[in-house]
Amino acid sequence: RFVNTEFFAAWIEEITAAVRAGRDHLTELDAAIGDADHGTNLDRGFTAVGEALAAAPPRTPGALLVLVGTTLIRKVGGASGPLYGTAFREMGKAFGEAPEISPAELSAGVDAALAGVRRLGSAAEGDKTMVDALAPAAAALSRAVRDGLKPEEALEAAATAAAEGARATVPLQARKGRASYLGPRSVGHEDPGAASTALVFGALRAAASRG
Amino acid sequence: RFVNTEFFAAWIEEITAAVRAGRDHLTELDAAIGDADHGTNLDRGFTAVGEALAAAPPRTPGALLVLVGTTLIRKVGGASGPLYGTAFREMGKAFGEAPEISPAELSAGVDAALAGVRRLGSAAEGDKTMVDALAPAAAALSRAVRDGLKPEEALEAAATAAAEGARATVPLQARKGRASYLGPRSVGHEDPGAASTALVFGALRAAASRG
Amino acid sequence: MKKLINSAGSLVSDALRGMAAAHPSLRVDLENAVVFRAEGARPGKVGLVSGGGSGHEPLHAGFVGHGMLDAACPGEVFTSPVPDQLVEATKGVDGGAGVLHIVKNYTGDVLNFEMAAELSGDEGVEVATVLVNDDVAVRDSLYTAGRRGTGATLFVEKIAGALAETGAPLAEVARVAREVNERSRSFGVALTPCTVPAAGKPTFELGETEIELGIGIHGEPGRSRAAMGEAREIARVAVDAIGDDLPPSGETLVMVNGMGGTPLIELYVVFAEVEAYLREKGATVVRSLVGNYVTSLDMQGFMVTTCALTGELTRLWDSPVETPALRWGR
Amino acid sequence: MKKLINSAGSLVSDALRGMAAAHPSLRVDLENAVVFRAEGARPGKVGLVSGGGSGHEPLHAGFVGHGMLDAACPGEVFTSPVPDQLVEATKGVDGGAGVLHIVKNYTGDVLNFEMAAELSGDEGVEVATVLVNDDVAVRDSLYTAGRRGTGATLFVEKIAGALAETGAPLAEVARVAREVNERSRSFGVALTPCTVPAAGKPTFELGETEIELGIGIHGEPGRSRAAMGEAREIARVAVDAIGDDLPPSGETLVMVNGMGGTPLIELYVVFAEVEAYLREKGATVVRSLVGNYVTSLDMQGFMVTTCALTGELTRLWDSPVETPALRWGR
Ligand SMILES: Nc1ncnc2c1ncn2[C@@H]1O[C@H](COP(=O)(O)OP(=O)(O)O)[C@@H](O)[C@H]1O
Ligand SMILES: Nc1ncnc2c1ncn2[C@@H]1O[C@H](COP(=O)(O)OP(=O)(O)O)[C@@H](O)[C@H]1O
Ligand SMILES: [Mg+2]
Ligand SMILES: [Mg+2]
Ligand SMILES: [Mg+2]
Ligand SMILES: [Mg+2]
Repeated sequence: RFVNTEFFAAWIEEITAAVRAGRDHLTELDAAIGDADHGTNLDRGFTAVGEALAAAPPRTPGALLVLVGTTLIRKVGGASGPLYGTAFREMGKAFGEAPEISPAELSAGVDAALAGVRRLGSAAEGDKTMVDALAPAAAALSRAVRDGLKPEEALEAAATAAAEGARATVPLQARKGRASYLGPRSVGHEDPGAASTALVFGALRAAASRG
Repeated sequence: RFVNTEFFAAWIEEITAAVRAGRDHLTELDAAIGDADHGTNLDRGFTAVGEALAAAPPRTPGALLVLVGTTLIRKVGGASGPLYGTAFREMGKAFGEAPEISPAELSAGVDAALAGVRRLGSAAEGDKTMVDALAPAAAALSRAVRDGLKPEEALEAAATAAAEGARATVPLQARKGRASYLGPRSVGHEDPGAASTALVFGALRAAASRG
Repeated sequence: MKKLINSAGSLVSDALRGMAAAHPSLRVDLENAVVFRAEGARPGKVGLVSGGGSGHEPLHAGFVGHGMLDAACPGEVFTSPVPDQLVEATKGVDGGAGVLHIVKNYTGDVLNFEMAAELSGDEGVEVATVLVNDDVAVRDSLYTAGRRGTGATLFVEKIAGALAETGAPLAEVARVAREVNERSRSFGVALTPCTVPAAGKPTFELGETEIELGIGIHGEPGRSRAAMGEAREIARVAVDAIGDDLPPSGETLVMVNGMGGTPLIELYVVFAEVEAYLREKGATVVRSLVGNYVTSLDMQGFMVTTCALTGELTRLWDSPVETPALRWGR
Repeated sequence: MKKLINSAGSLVSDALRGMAAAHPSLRVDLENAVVFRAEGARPGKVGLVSGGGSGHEPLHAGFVGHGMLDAACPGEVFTSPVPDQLVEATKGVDGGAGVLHIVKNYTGDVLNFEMAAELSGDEGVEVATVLVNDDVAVRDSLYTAGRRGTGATLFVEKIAGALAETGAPLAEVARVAREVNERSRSFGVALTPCTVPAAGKPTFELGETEIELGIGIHGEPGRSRAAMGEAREIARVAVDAIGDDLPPSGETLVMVNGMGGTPLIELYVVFAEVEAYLREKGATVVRSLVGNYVTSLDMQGFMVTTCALTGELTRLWDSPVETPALRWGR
């Protein structure tokens, strides 16, 4: 099954709602090992994204995600603004002008997002960043598509992998971002960016189960 | 019975001990309606008084009290420094060069102290200041002497009057000193300077019962 | 209580050591606890001496220098200095033209300065005194110790200091100092109490949604308690309290002063509201200060101080000043 | 949480309105959230742009003016500014001689400035970047995002700003900026956490007798927790941490910087101890700053920043500067 612009708009709506609902939790996670703004940052960003999409609704999935990414870069600031912004932009660019996106293309788009985040932040898996949720999600999605799973199952697998990846950051010592300043004291806390990435993939599953 | 320099030195010792023991309480009273320093101020002052008396022990009651007063003025600051300093100085000056002081002279000395405080601070009774303890103590002492009471009884009467005067400041609204800034909110608290004056007269009774 | 101190008893002298080390422009007499200008008294220039309890930094020692004070006498925390200290300062700054004592109107300050003035007179120094009493929160002056001296102290010190620098005689310097005080008003608001180190605990308690209105600068509670609101509302309460006493008009100098524990970003928010509201009421803010100038230890809150300027006062305000905490024009 | 704000969302723009009203020497672009010098770009002069999250006031906007920055970009509280904002500032200050970006080393700041530099380059502005990373509390730079930029930012802004004022070329200004950073070290201590307005509660919890050692300027906990001690002991911990990395020697510039909620009198106590200990270790404090310059909202605590001076750096430090928060020589 192919998905269209509407699907991606629904995804963004789901993310926006999840971020709004999870804002205080994300900020608390960030207070423990960062600077207490991650929830506020993303909430501000996706509010702006909603306005941007409403002002000039894009025609293609690619254009939509590029606009989402650009808006995040323009409005969020901090580490997560450029990183999430780049992720959405790279995914959008991978989709090109295509009006509909196949599961394989979606998977390739998530891979592009991961590559963009990796390039910009130069974090490896295990550094206790959003990469620890994004990388397993990308891998799970790609595996599911290769194995011919149904789209819903594939997205379920990606969401589960992202959530597990986020949870798995708890025992890690941070090596990137602000949490790295804490050294061993960063151990025992979930990475806020990984937690928000889990919300992003949970929202993808939710968007799929909408239609 | 006449009292000598030793008696007044004992009085100062008793005051010093009472102020030390009551310091935090006095400061708390001052925190409620002033600036939280009355106990610290007097403690600092009487510590300096002890040093000054030890360095050059005065020969007469008058010289001793003038030195006490001068030291308080030099070391305390705030409102209570000049006021208590003047009180002791005026009392000392009233005693002149006399080596021994009669009950009537003692009473006149306390009257001089009261007059000095009144002149300097221009507070009337009922303004919720140290005058509300000092004035009734002076009056009680003078009455007791006139009525021919024994010195111990006279000092007991003065101490009781000072303590009652201090307690009676609780319902008053302050019209002098910092507490006056609070207006009606000064009602319901004991005046710290009246409370310390009660300690001073309690110490006088204690000094008398020593010998 | 956590404080960056060695002990409550040594706080003032330790801080004076720090000032001495930090500011070569000052000469700190540690024994007498007096902060002088390094260059000493200038013959023919009126000397300006101010002082008061510590805990209000940078007031007063931070304002010693060209164009402002000649000497400052810090007392113990929230306790006025003692006469000896003030006499030492007064004698030290006398250049033969007399000395102006700038005294905030508190019983303790008044009494100690009075004694010092008398003693200095005995030693042949001519002393004039200006009493600062700008705080409109204290209304009923017949039945109180009168209005407190707060933020306007800085204005008086700056403007009288500028005039003294020109070689003006003592009477003139005292006149302008009094004029500044008469044209100035203050009103303060606390979000939290402060903690006097020797006392070891907060001077009062305030709930999570309560504020104190009409506070002074000694951690004392204010005239009343109110519910916390937006900066805009609280700023208006302060400006209204000032305006009830002296309606704002004309060219105005405004200070939004932090009480010590409030971040500068919040003081700018308050200033934005104060300036807009004064404009709405017909006054024009032509000069301003935003920052921590007359503080109350770690208290959170602010004080608004206004001064209705004249041409002369504006000129003197603009004159060069070079002190640790206020500096422009050279 | 009690804050003098209208709302957490409007805090930064409300404060910018306040800055605009308070400082005629600044031009505040409220739409883009950029603070410029009122007089605009000077042809032939290298432009200096700095920026970062808000909550560190007076850094950076308080340092815009003659002899220091040409523009500052405040982000949301503790959140780096966005590329658009930085591009606007960069274009606005370019006088044809290129622009220096002064960036504190945080992932967010680095990424956003990088993007802005690229975009500005596309629009024909030559940009050089200096990364400030003076905080010795972060040790292991291979396995972290590297050292944080803290107090030295002020030194870099002041000294590079002074050189830019002389008309020096971009490469020279960048060189001196890097040199200042290389010669500077910082170490911070917190007595209390701070409260980010949008978060509404303190960033961490500390007991009545605990302090955090090795903190940054974003309310993050430090490297370790320790027992509260005397100012002398704590000051020595900070100086030792700096000295372990760069042994103090020679003529030294020292800042004892308050984190926003600590009274100035305590900072002077700390400075006295820092100065004495550095002297004991063989360094001479020849220039100093004591006050709240690089803050962390309402946090109580301090940071020591040292810079091993050279003749050139001292001369540039002494050059005139005229900004809202740092001013001398004119
Ligand atoms: N170098 C990096 N690579 C990937 N992700 C990163 C990197 N640095 C930080 N992050 C992510 O960004 C999150 C923090 O985002 P946010 O709090 O919004 O920004 P900031 O750290 O600037 O306050 C971290 O939890 C982490 O997941
Ligand atoms: N004008 C006055 N006349 C008499 N006593 C006064 C006057 N003003 C203040 N006092 C006394 O001084 C006390 C406060 O002393 P203290 O706290 O040491 O000084 P300060 O008020 O300067 O902090 C008050 O409780 C009051 O009893
Ligand atoms: Mg963060
Ligand atoms: Mg008191
Ligand atoms: Mg006092
Ligand atoms: Mg941040």
